[in-house]
Amino acid sequence: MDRNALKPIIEALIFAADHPLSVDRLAAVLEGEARDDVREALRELVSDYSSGLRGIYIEEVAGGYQLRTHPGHAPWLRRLFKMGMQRISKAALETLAMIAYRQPLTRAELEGIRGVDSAGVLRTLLEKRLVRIVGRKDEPGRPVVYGTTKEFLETFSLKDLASLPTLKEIETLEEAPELPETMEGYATENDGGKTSEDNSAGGDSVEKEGRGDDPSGKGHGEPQGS
Amino acid sequence: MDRNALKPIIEALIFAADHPLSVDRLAAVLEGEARDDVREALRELVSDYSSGLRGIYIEEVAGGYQLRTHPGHAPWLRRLFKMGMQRISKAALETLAMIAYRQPLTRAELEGIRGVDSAGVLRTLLEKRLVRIVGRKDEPGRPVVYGTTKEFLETFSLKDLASLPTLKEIETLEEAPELPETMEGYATENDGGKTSEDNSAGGDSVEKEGRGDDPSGKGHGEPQGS
Amino acid sequence: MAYRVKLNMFEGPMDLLLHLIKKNEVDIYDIPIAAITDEYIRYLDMMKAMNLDLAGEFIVMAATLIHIKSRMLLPIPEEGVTEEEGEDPRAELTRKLLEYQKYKLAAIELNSRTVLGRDVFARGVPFDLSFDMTGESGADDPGLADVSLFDLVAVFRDIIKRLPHPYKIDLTVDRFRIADKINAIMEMLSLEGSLVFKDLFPLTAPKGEIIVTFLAVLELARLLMIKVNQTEDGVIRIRRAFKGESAGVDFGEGGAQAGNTIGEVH
Repeated sequence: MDRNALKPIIEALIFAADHPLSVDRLAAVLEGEARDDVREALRELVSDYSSGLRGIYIEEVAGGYQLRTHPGHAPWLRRLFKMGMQRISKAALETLAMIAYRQPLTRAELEGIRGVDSAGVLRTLLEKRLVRIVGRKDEPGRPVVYGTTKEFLETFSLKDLASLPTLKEIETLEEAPELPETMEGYATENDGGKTSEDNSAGGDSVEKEGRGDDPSGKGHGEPQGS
Repeated sequence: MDRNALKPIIEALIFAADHPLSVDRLAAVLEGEARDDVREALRELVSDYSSGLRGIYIEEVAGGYQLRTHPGHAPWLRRLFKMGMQRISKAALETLAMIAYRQPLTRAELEGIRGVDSAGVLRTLLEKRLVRIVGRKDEPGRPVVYGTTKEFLETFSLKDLASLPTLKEIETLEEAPELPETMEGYATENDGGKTSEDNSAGGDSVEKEGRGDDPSGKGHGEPQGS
Repeated sequence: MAYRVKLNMFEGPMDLLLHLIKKNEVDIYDIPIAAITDEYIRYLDMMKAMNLDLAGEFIVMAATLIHIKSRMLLPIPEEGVTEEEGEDPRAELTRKLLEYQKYKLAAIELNSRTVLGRDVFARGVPFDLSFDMTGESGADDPGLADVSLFDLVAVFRDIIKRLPHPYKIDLTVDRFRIADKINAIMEMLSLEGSLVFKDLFPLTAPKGEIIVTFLAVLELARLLMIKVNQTEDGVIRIRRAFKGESAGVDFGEGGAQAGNTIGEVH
């Protein structure tokens, strides 16, 4: 099959799959096709989607490729799904961050760092499948240890765990405001000038490179508050 | 908003919705846009998709518009869903969990707990070699007793049976799934091949759906359990 | 006392310490332990006085701080100091704070990523990402979006200080019930859309009422009935939480139901 015939099939497969499709998986489905051809057709497909004004693009994430809507269109999609602005709780984010960077780790280790009981937040993360039990620790009591899942990578648009910025890199971003300190000037109504939306901490994360050049998302105007 | 800006938004909406979107619905989401503009942008979008070699197209169906894979690609999609997906039903997961924790146990004991006939589910588990007959019980009728297999451990990335979280540990997390989270590779829906045509079935179970897109069974970038 | 607000829904002792360190602009490597300990304990007292149900971890941290403080007062022996004995008593705490802070930053970084189901969407109905919209009593996160509990406590302290009467919390007032306050706030919100947190506390109000109002806000945040946000100008506002078409708990139906949800009515 030539590459031009391969492309639409790959498009259909990526479209239909519920989760990111890996090159391995594609090659397995497209048995008989050279892996390089699959890879090249995929590359072309990704580039087709990135050119022009499109509502969707292909993201490389969680070890595979997935079609997604452009970030700039999120307000319209929220309207479609009748959802509010989704916020992930601080507790959940903190816990996720610890598990992502320190995995595998036990609940006791986690609570040692956070300083608070974390059963509830762990339960929710397990339910949402962002975290899973990956085994047991070889120590008295053989406590279970937690790790992140593929859904975690998918949810946070990470190619793999190695794509997480290192903690060191993060520390250099430390000037990033941590909301609490703005309180100081509260009485005097200081400028502040900070909204929850622009936690600039991650402004220049690796991630953004790929699609940062797509301004099409922005500037379509946002729907009025739902 | 001009029509060119409207088109990608409509594309994103139709893509993300799990049911055909009617012009009415689109116009409602795109509040403020003239209905005619919406209709015209949609028409252009449909025609964009129909030109050239594409893997997906927009079909007017059930009073709305929906992205679908081309009928000609159906064989590939069937392969995608058949391969590796190893979909397993919720009933099967439940049964597996019971056998894993209570083994060896008879079918009567199993049904006593589940409260439903489990012959079919047991047969499937036996076929998939996740469960096996480990002996007979010393009681009238000498019924056979079931236990889990090595494949079971492999499939769920368990070092050994002792690595299953204890029921107590699970209780402390209250509603943590009663199965090790390593049940990852499995979908809880036991439909067969799912194509774009019938995707609505799983519409609201996005997060529960087959994390099984990875037939290799190796999580990409995921840490191995300890 | 007729009500308690559970605090473990909110932040923990590490958050409070970091909050104090930032607020006072002190060097985390050289924490003025006496001052920070005092302030930490003042916050604790404040929260206790307001009947916030302090988790044990807060007390443990207080004990740790006091312990460090006392060790700092010991004279350093001149000779025969081993490495370990000579270590700054604050070292362990600093290490823990730094580590915790690292993950807090990592959490902010995670949150700034393109999140599936929030910023981008794949096919199909997105699963509910926001942990604070489950609306159940077991919800993990109160509706304090970008404001920490300690921010609120700090603002509240300022308000109390501004009161014409000497600072003294009088909790004997039973005339003000949280349930009533909750209803009143929700009513105002349905009329106004959003409210400035500070405006809920008129200087003329009796202290008992002010405290009850504060607790009502926390309770509403915990029940996810409201969201607390800080706007660009640093003003903390509260607004109704988005709850789809079907709001969970209906406080409009009078205090009885509200009383139950608050729980632990003694």
